[in-house]
Amino acid sequence: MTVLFSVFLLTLLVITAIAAVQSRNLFVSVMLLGIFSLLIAANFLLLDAADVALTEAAVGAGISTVLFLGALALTFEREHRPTPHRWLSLAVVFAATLVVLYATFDKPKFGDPGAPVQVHVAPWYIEKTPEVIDVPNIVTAVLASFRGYDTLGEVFVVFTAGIGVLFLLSASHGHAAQRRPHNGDESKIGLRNDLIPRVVGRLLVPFILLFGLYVQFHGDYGPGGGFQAGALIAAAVILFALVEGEERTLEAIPRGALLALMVSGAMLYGLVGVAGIFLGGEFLNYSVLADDPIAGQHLGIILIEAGVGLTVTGVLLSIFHAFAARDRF
Amino acid sequence: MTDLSMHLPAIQVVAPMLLAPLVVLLKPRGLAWMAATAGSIMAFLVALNLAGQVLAGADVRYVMGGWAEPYGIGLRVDEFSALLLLIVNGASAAALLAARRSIDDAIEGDRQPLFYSAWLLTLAGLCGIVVSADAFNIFVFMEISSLASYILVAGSPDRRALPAVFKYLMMGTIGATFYLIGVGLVYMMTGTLNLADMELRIHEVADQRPILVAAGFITVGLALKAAVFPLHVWLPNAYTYAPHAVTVFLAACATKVSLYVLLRFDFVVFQQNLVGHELQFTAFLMPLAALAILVGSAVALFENNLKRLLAYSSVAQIGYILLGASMISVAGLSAGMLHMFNHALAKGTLFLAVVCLATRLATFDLREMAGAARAMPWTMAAFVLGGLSLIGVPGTAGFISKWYLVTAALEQGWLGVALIVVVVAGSLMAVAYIWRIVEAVWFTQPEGGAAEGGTASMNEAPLLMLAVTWAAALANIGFGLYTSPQRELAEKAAGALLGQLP
Amino acid sequence: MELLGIYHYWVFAVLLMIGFYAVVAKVNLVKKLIGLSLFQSAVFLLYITMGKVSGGTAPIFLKDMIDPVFSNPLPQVLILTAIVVGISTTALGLGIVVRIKEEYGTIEEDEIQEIDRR
Amino acid sequence: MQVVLDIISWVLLTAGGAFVLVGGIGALRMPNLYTRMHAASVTDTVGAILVLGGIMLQAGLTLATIKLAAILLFLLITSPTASYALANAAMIAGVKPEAGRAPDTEHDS
Amino acid sequence: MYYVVTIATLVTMALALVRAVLGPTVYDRVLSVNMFGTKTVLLISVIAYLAGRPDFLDLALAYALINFIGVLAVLEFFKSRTARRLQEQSEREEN
Repeated sequence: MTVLFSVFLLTLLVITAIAAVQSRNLFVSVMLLGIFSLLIAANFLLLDAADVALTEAAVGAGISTVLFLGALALTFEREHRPTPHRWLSLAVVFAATLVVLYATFDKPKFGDPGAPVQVHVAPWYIEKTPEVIDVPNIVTAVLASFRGYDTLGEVFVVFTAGIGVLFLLSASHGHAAQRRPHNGDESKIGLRNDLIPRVVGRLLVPFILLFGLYVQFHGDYGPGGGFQAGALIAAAVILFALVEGEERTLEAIPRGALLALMVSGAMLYGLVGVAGIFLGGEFLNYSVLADDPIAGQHLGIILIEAGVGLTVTGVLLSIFHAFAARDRF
Repeated sequence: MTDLSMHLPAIQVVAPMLLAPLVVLLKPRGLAWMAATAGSIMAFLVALNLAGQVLAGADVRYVMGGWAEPYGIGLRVDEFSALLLLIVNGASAAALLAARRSIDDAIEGDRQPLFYSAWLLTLAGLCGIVVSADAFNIFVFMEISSLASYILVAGSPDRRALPAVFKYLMMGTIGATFYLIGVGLVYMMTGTLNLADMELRIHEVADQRPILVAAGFITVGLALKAAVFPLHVWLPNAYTYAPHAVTVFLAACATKVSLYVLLRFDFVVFQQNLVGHELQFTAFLMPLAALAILVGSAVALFENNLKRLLAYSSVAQIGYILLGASMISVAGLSAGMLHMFNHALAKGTLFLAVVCLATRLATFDLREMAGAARAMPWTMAAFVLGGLSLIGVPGTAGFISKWYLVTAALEQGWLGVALIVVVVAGSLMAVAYIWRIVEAVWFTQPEGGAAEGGTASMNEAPLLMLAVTWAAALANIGFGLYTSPQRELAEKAAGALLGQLP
Repeated sequence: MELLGIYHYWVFAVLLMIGFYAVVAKVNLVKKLIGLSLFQSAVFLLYITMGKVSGGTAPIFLKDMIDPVFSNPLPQVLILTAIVVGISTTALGLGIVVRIKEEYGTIEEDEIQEIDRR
Repeated sequence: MQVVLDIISWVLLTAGGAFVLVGGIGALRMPNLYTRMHAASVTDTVGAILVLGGIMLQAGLTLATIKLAAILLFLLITSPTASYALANAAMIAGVKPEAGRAPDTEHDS
Repeated sequence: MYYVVTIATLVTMALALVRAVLGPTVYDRVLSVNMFGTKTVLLISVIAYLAGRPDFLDLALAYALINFIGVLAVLEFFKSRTARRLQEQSEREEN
């Protein structure tokens, strides 16, 4: 039965994708992209990928939508003209699809426990995790320890995007930029002048923050971890910004603090790695962090997850503010 | 004190990477540059040390987090990666040393820490790709280096850099995603991400369609990132409009690292296991390489913008490297690898000279550069040396690799003769386009009359910049006369990659 | 069951095509980025699909589990990283688009080329 | 006792499913924005109460029930708020309740 | 019984999707996105229970929350757009 649910969701997925590409209103495309994210996340859940589902929902439906909206607010909402027919590109796309379809036929069967991916490497993780790391969530164990170096790279990708957007949007305004009437917080229209969303929003923000912390520190036991928590906390602050206004949010958490979050998170992760070297192990070897290797692993995982969370929160909020501030200059 | 020497492969990547967040905080003027330069020079010393170890016969390996491969992520430095590490770190250090004035002109002081941070991240990403022994880890570091290099290119005050960098981003992401698809398919069939482990396990499934498709996706994706003709469309604009110092760095090493991954993946994982793959590889890449040489050089012949001319010349030079590799022989492959090194030297010198020129010139249009050499004779002299090396005049580094390329081509019989014709034609065109520049800057009278050109006093670039440029120029001569270290690295690397081939 | 497996991969292929089409054929830069997101999502689907074991469950130990069958955690880890990479690329791309709009007053590729040619 | 609980929860689940479906049909078939909003938001809340309530009965007194209650509470707070904000935004933008269509500026697809 | 609910939810998601594609106003689309989000929350709750994994309920909570914030962000975007339009209108009238 779940199989049929999957098929149904996948079909909806394709329809959503087509609609998102077809629509000439970019805003509609962005909203459909949000739906697309929810759908693909539900699919991930059906395919047993709970952590991925959580991340995809938080990132795709939440953060990505907000970022796209921020960019649309600064640019245009509509495509100017219909897509020209570029036959060459269509041919390339078509060829690529045929190639991919060609590959489907020799693939191992769906869900086959004897497939190469299930018999090599992966069983080792499942078998060894309780023994050498002892956290219930194997995904967290692999992410933070066995392949911790990848995750370090991931944190620095996020960090790079953060400084990239800050760098780009700190440039002086170009000649085609037009000054918009400053209507930000004085206008009578906007959520911050709406009683109900404002009250509800303010009520919810602390709970969302709490939930974010739960996801952060519960990541060893269930779906969650630093990245998801960072996205959720950032979402909570964005909600605060929506109902209370940019200025109040920046008063609460100034840009400098966000930059400090970014830097300190990345450095925390790096320093945990370096500590491994100085305590006699390899880079990112957490076992040497404490007398007992397993306690060391636990400590290391908690620290690096905290680093991930800090960086992600800092970067996402910095990017959000960078877009929002560009609107009113 | 812990003995750090065994951790060098990790330090090579991690040191610049961890320096990057700190650099962001260095607001006072010039401090960010100093920190970045110091970090980059240190990374270069690490690379030298690693290369020394490799030349001495050591097999440098490192396991991250203490988890054995293939469960954890391993790092490995062999001859090929040592060569690339030298190129990447050398280019970064030289470019940064020369960059200060040039970057001061291009970017406001308060944005500079972000810029230098991105620079270090690019460096760390490129090093990370080179030392990694894990297919997915390569993807992650590829993305770090790509994202950071987009930032670098977008630092240019020229607004045309923005569409260029957008195109670069699109193409780069498509390339990386193709690579990811390919890795996914290989993983699906073998169950492992470790390159060495893949090599062992791919035997059993080598004849199945997903592997074939994976080989295609990985090759195309990386060719896109390496700007192999005809997938080079992002390169000319990105190089032309990037800040000058960034062009030095990226032109010398960014595409070569993608090429490195392409060759490594192909030779280690696919070549010896897939039936008929050699033939496909040659049939696919050799014509493209030849076309790249011919078309790239031909376009450069008619280009009027100095930087763009050099960018198209880069497209042609990538062709030479690929041509060597596509012969699938030790001689050809080592010629290609050698050319990576020598081209980085030559193109680095040329673009360094461009950085110097940029301090005094407002335009790079050849028609308006008349007499520039009178004002900046030292700069232009270095430029000419770099140009000679690019052409492949005996006595310069460029000659060595072309000589090897021709020798390798001779082994190929009649096909080789055709290849030699291509190489010679490319070199002749190089002579022509370098001559166009030389003619414009040395021999043409500036139109504004004698007031500007004739009596213009020497107006050279800042000393440090000039010194770096000349050091690079002299290195072209030096490595042309004394070739052993890099040749030994290239030959051993080629032998190692082809070692198991029948 | 077999058909379903193929269906997953076909959806992957179709999504890949849709995203790729948007990237290469659309002239609006934001639309290109939307296409890029779809394109990357398709790859996520490929990875997660191959990690599924029939009758398996998410690779998280619960207290009262007896001899559980887990789906493969490794592709999930890889895709977590890939999702983060994807959003980073999108954010940076949007930043560039905003700058392009400020400098050129348009975000249509052909119009930008037109302006540059002048 | 268990049987009674089962029956109640089945009834709740079935009713919940029906409400959800009715809401969906309503959102599709109603003539204009505000009527659609009615269909969607009423069943959003009732449907959620019934479905989550049904599962809660099945789960018994466990951590799962507490989590479900939290989700339900959250939905009950946010759903009407979102509806209100939506109606408010639409009204300010000039979407008229009586007209089937919005003004031309908003009309797009 | 769970299947009944699941199927009903799935069908409703499809209907909401149709509404999102059809429009006609952007507010209709926001409405259907919101509906889609809450239905996903229900779907995940049911799946979590079906799969015997109560820890998935965290996901449902996260979805509900993200969905709410997403919808508010979209509405804020539209309100500021409306505000800008009204302001321009009033300026035009003054002139």
